[in-house]
Amino acid sequence: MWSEGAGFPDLTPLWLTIRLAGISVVILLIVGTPLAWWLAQTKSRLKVAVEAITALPLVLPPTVLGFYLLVLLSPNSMLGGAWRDVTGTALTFTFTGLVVASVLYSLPFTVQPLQASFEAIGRHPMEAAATLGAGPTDRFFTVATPLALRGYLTAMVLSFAHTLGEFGVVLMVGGNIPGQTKVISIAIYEQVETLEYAQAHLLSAILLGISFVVLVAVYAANRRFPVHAG
Amino acid sequence: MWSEGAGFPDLTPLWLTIRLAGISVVILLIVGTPLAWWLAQTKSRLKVAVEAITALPLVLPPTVLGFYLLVLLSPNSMLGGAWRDVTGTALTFTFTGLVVASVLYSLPFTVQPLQASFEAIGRHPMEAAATLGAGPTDRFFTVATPLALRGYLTAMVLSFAHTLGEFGVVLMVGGNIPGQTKVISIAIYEQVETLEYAQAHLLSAILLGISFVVLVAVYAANRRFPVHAG
Amino acid sequence: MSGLVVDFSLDLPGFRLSVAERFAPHGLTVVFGPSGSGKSSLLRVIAGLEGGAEGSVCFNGQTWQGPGRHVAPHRRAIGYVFQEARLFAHLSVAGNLAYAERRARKAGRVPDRAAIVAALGLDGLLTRRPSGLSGGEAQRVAMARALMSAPRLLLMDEPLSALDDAAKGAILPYIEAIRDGMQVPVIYVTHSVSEVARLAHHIVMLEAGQVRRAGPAQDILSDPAAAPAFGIRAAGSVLRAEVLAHHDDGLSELAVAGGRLLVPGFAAAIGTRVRVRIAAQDVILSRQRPEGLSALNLLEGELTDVRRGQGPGVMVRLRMGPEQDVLARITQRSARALSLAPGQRCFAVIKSLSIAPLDVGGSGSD
Amino acid sequence: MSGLVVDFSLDLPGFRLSVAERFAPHGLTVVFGPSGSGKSSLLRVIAGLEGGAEGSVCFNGQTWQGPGRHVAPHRRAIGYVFQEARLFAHLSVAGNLAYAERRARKAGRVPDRAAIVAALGLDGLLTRRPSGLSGGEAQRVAMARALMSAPRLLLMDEPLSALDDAAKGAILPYIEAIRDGMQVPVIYVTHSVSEVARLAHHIVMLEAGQVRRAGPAQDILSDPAAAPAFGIRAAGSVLRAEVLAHHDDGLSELAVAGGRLLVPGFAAAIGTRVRVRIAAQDVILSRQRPEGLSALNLLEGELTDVRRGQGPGVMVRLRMGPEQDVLARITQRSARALSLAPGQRCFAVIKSLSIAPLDVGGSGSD
Amino acid sequence: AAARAETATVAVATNFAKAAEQLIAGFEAQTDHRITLVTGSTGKLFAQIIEGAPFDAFLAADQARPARLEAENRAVAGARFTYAKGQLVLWSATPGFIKPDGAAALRAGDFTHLAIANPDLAPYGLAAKQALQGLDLWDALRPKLVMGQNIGQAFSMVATGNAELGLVAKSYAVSNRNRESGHHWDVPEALYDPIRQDAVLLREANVAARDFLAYLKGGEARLLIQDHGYHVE
Ligand SMILES: Nc1ncnc2c1ncn2[C@@H]1O[C@H](COP(=O)(O)OP(=O)(O)OP(=O)(O)O)[C@@H](O)[C@H]1O
Ligand SMILES: Nc1ncnc2c1ncn2[C@@H]1O[C@H](COP(=O)(O)OP(=O)(O)OP(=O)(O)O)[C@@H](O)[C@H]1O
Ligand SMILES: [Mg+2]
Ligand SMILES: [Mg+2]
Repeated sequence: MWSEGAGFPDLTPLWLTIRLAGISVVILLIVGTPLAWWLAQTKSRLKVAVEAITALPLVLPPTVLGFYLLVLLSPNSMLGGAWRDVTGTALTFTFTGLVVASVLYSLPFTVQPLQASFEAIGRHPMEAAATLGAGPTDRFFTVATPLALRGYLTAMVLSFAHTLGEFGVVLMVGGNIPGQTKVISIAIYEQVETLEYAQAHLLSAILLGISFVVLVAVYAANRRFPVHAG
Repeated sequence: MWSEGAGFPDLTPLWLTIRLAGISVVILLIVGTPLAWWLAQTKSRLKVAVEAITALPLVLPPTVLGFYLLVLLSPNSMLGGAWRDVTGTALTFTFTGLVVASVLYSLPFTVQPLQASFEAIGRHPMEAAATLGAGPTDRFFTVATPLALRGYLTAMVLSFAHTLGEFGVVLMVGGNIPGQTKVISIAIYEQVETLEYAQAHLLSAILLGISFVVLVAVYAANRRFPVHAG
Repeated sequence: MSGLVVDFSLDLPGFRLSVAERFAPHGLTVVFGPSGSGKSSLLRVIAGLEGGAEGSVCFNGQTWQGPGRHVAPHRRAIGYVFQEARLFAHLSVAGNLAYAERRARKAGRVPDRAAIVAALGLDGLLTRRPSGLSGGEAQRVAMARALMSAPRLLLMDEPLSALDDAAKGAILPYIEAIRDGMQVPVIYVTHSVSEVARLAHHIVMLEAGQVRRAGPAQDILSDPAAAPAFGIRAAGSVLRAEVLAHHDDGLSELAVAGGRLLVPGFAAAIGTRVRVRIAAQDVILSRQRPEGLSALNLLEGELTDVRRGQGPGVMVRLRMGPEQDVLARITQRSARALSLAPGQRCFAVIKSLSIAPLDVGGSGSD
Repeated sequence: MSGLVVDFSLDLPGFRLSVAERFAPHGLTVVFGPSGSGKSSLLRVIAGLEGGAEGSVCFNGQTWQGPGRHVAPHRRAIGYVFQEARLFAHLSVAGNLAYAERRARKAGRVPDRAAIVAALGLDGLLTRRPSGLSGGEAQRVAMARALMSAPRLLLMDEPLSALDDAAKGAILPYIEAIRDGMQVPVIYVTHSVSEVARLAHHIVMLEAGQVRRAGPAQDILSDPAAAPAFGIRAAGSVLRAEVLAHHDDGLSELAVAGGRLLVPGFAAAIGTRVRVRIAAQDVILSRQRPEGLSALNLLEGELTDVRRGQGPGVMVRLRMGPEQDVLARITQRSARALSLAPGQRCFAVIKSLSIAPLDVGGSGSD
Repeated sequence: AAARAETATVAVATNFAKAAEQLIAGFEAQTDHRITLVTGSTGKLFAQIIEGAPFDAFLAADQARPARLEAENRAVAGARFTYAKGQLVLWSATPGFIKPDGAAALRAGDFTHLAIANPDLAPYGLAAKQALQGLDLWDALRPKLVMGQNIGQAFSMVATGNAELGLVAKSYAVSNRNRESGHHWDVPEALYDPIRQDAVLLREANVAARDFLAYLKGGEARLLIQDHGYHVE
C-alpha cells in the first residue's frame, strides 16, 4: 500500500497554511497579550470565569466548534451580517473567516502560557521600572515582555503548531476551497481519505520537516538569549 | 433546523470521555514531568531537537496523526506487535490505544507549560533546599513542584480540555466502538453530521457546562493557594 | 510649600503604619528604626507603590496623593533604591543604567553617567548580567541605576548594607555631594550608626509603625534620651565649626565653641563652615587641664547635667556655647570619683583620630 | 584530620578564585574582603554548589570533593545562610523552619526549635508568608532555617547585614553559643568590623580571589600591617583576661597582663578566662600616670614600636607581657609631642565604656 | 464550446472525489468552463450550503440531503438526479483472506475486527448494516465492529491491517492502487438498499455547473463512473 508513485504534490495549501498560521499567531499575540496581562493582574471576581471561558473553545470537538462558528459567522447571523454590511465580504468560506476561527480556537494556547509567565514575573521588576520613570505601557514592553519571553515562546509554538494541524474548524468554516481556504491539514486529510497515501506521506513529511526546522530555529534562538532566573 | 425534538442523549460517551481525559492527564503528568524537568535542566545539545520533536504531534492534522498511529500501533507493526505479545491485547480499537494516542497528541500541552515554569524557578530555591538536606527527588517534590504549580495548572487545563475536544486521533485509533472508544466528541460530531442539531446542542451544552464548572473550580482553587512571586 | 509632607496610614495584615511628618526640603533624612518597624513601607508609600495607603503625600507643593488623587509612581520623578537590588535580569549592567537614563532624559533631567559609574566603581561591570554579580556589586548597580534617573527625590533603603567599609568610603562622598550639591532631598533608611552620624541632617525614628521621634540630626543625636534607640554607642553631639587651617602633618584645625579642634585632614577651603560629630563614647572628662597625654583636643565647658541610664554609664553634658554641647559617656564610678555636679567647669579630652573623617560632614543648609 | 581543608580553584568568566586553606576545626572563622573578592563563591564551593570548582574539599576527614568524588550538597550536613534570604515562597515561616527540621531529624540531628525561634525573635512571624516579611525579618528567618538543620558546619553569608544593632545584640550571643558550645565550626562572611571583632577566632582575608592573610583573629587584628584592610578603625588588640570580680556599679573587673581592667559588666563566673578586645582607636597614651581623668583603666607597658601609616596617624605598640600587646592609634603630632620612642615605659588610658560588651567575647577554645 | 466560459465550484462527497477529478478533467477538455472541486463529508457540505457556502452544484453521497435542499428551496427544483449508485464490497488487505464466498468468511468469524462506516452518518455504513442484518450476522458481529466516520476512514482501518475485514465502497476497493493488493467480494445488492448518490444544482444561473451536471449524464461520464466501481442508472 505504500508503493504508489506520487507526483509532486500541489504546494498551494502549504503556503496558504503558513500564511494562515502566521497571521493567526500575530493576531493571537495581539489579542492574547492584553487578555493574559489583565488576567495576570486583576483581582476582579470575574477573573476565574474569564479564565474558564478562555479555555472552553478547546473542549468542543473542532468540527462542532466549526459548525457553531459557521452559524455564528454566517451572513444570516447578526455578527456575520454586520461584518458583511461593513466590509462587503462574508466571513464564512473566506480566508478572513479562517483567521477568525483559528484565532478563536487557538486562543487558550496563547493566553494560558502568557498569563502563567506574566504571573511569574511578580510585581518587583515592574515596581522598579515604575520608579525609574517607565509608564505602564513602557514598562510592559520593556520589562514584562522580555521577562516573559519564555511564555511567548511557548504560546507561539503551541498556537502556531496547533493552527498548522488544526483542520476541523477550518474545514467547516472555510469550506475547503482550493487556493482560498484549503489549508495543508485539509489537503493531507483529504489525501488520506481518498487513499492517496503516497501523496499524504509526502505532504506530511514536508509539513513535519518545515515545522521541525522552524521549531529548532525558535528554540535555538531562545537558548541563545535566555533570561536568567537566578 | 433547530426544531427537532430531542430525547435526552445517551451519556455513556460523556463518562467515557471523562475517564479518557482523566487517565490521559494523569499519564501525561507522569510522563511529561520528567521530560519537562530534563528539558528545563539540561545543557545537552539534544535539548533543542527534543523540544522541537515534542511539539511536532501538534503539527499534523489529528485524523492524519490518527492514521499514522493506526499504522504504528497496528498489531502488524513492531510496536503494536510487541504490545500484543506482551499483554495479549491490541492497542488499536481499545481504550488503552485511545489513551496512548491521547497522550502522544497532548504531550506538548503538558511539557511546554511545565518546562516554562520549571525554568522560571531558577536554581536558587533548589540550592537552598539542597543545603537543608533535601536530595534531588525530595526537593523536586517539595520545592520545584509547588513552585511550578501554575505551570501544572496550565498543563492540566490545556491537556484535559484538549483531550475532551480532540476526536480525530481518537476516532481513527479507537474505531468508535460504543461504550469503549466512542467518546463524546465523536457523538456530538455524529449528531451534527446527521443533522440532529437539537441533540448536538444539548450534548455540547452539557459538555460545556461540565467543563466550565470544572475549570472554574480549578482556577478558584489556584486563586486561593497562590504562590506569590514577589 | 516645599519639601515632602506626608500624612497617611497604611494597613497591612497585622501591621499598621501611620505617619504624619514634614520632611525637610533639602538635606538627607535618615529613617531609623528596628527591623519590621515600617521603614520600607514608608518609602513605598512615598513612591506611590502602596495602593492601600490612605491620606496625603505632597512634594514641593504638588499633591502626589490626596483625596481622589494618586500620581502614578512613574510621574513622581523619584529615584528608589530598593532593599533588594531588583535589577532587570534581561539587561546587562549598562542596560540597567541606560534604562533609567533614557527615561530621565525624556523627562528633561540629565544624569552625569560618568560620575555615577566612577563613584560606584562600576567600570569593570558594565557588560555583566545581573545574575553574574556579587551581592555588593548588585547593590552598587542598583544605586547607580536610581541615580541615573536624576531624581528630584531620592529614596534609599539600606543602600550600603552589603558593602565593606572601603566601598562605603568611596560611595558616601558621592551621596554627600547629592545631599549638599544637587538640592535633591534624600530619604535614607539605614541601620548603620556611622551612616546616620555621617549623613543625616534629619532623623525620623520609627517604632512599630509610629514616628517615635523626628527632628534635626544634631538634636536627636545629642539627646541622651534618644541614645538608647541608636545603641548607646551612637550618642554624640554635633558642633558647628569653621575651618581654620590645614596642617602639614595631616591634621585640619577647626574653631568650635569652647576651643579649637584638631581633626584628621579633609578637603575644605579655609573659612568653610562644617559640622563635626563627637561621639559621647570618645570623650574623657577631666576636672583640671591634663598634661602629657597623647590626646590633642581639649575643650572647656560648663557641666549642665549628669544623667543615668541603664547599665554602668552616665551621660554628661558640657555646654560650650549656645546650642553647642558636648556629650560624654563615662562610668558612674568615674562620675563619683570626679564628684561631677552641674555648674562645674570641666575639660573634654578628645583624641583627634576619634573624630574620623566619617564624622566630618558638610555643613548642610539648615 | 579534623576541620575543613580546602584546596581548589574556581574559574568564573572574568574571575578566578583560588583558595588553599585549613579552617580551624572549631570556632568561628570570619571571611573578610572587599565586595567581589570571592567570599560568597568560597562558601558555595564548600557547600558543593559550584560544579566548576577543581580541587579538593575535606571536612573532618571526609572527602567532600576530590579527584572523581563529589559529595552532593544535601549529604554534607551543612547549614547555609545565603546572602539573600532565599526563603521558600510556597511555605509559611513555620513551614520553612519545619522543612529544615524534618530533614535534620531524619539524619539523626536534633535542632532546638524553641531556642532558635526565641533567639531570632520569630514568635510573631511563624504564620507569615515570606512575601509579607520585611528585609530584616526575612534574614532572621533564613538564619533560623539554617540553624534548624542542626548542621555540622555552618556557612553564613552576611547574615546580619539587614539588621539593626538591637537585633544583632539579640542574635550575636546565640551565634557565640553555637561557636563555643556546639563545636560546630562556623564560616562567617561579614563586612562589619564589630562582628569581626566580636565573633572571630580566625580570619581569612580574601582579595581578588586570593587569600591575602589568614590566621588567628588575635594576631590579625593586632597586626598594624593588616589594619588598613579592615578600615583603620578596626585595628586593635586582644588581651587574655581573667574575671576577677563583678561590681555593684555595673562594672566587671578583669586581670590582664599589665594591670587590671574595669569593663561594662557581663555574665561570667569569677575565674573564667575571657578575651578582651581593645580598639587602637580608643587608647590614649601618657608618659606619666595621669590624674583626675574620668577614664578608669590604666595599663603600663613597654613601647616596642611606632609605625607610620598613611594619613595623620601612627600605630604604637605597648607590650604588656608575652604576646600581650596593646595597640594605640594616635596622631603623629602627639607622638612627636610626647617624644615617643621604643623602649620607653608608657601608660595606656582606656575608658571602661569603650570596651563595650560587644568586644568581650568568650575565650574560645584555642 | 460556443457558450461563454464560466467557472463553477462543485462540492463532492469524499467517496466520489477520485472519480470527480477525472470527470472534471474530461469535462474541462470539452469546454472552456473551469470547475473547482471541493470535497467533504455529505453532512458537512450540507451544513455549509445551508450557511451560504459558494457552491454551485453538490454531488452528495446520499439522496436525503439533496432532497432536503430541494425542499428548502436551496437547490434548483427538478434538477436533482442520481449520478451514481454505490456498491458495497467486503474487502481485506490480505490477499486470499476472503474465500470465494465472502459471506462464508464473515460467518467463519475468523477475524477480530470488521470495519464499516458509521451507519448513522454514511450511506455505506447504513448499507453495511443492512447487509449484515440480511446475513443475520449483525448481532453476532457487533462486538467486532469498528467504525470510521466515513467510508474513507473505515477503509484506512483495513488498509493499515488493524481490521482484517471491511465493508467498504467498491470504488475504494477497485481504485487503481488496490486492484492488485487485497481482495474483495461483492455484497449481493439484494442485501442492502441501493446507495443512490444524488446531484443537485444549487445556482441556476451558473452555466458551468449546469453543463457539468449535464455532462455527468453523458455516455463518456457514465463509463468513467462505472470504472470507479459505481453503477449508473
Ligand atoms: N556567574 C558569574 N559570572 C561571572 N562572574 C561572576 C559570576 N558569579 C560571580 N562572579 C564574579 O565573581 C566575583 C566574586 O563573586 P562573589 O559573589 O564570590 O563575591 P563576594 O566576595 O561575595 O562579594 P560581595 O561582598 O559583594 O557579596 C565577583 O567579581 C563576581 O562578579
Ligand atoms: N504584605 C504584607 N503582609 C503582612 N505584613 C507585611 C506585609 N508587608 C510588610 N508587612 C509587615 O509590615 C511590617 C513593616 O515592614 P517593613 O518592610 O516596612 O519593615 P522595615 O522597617 O523596612 O524592616 P526591615 O528593617 O527589616 O527591612 C513588618 O512587620 C512586616 O512583616
Ligand atoms: Mg525594610
Ligand atoms: Mg557575596
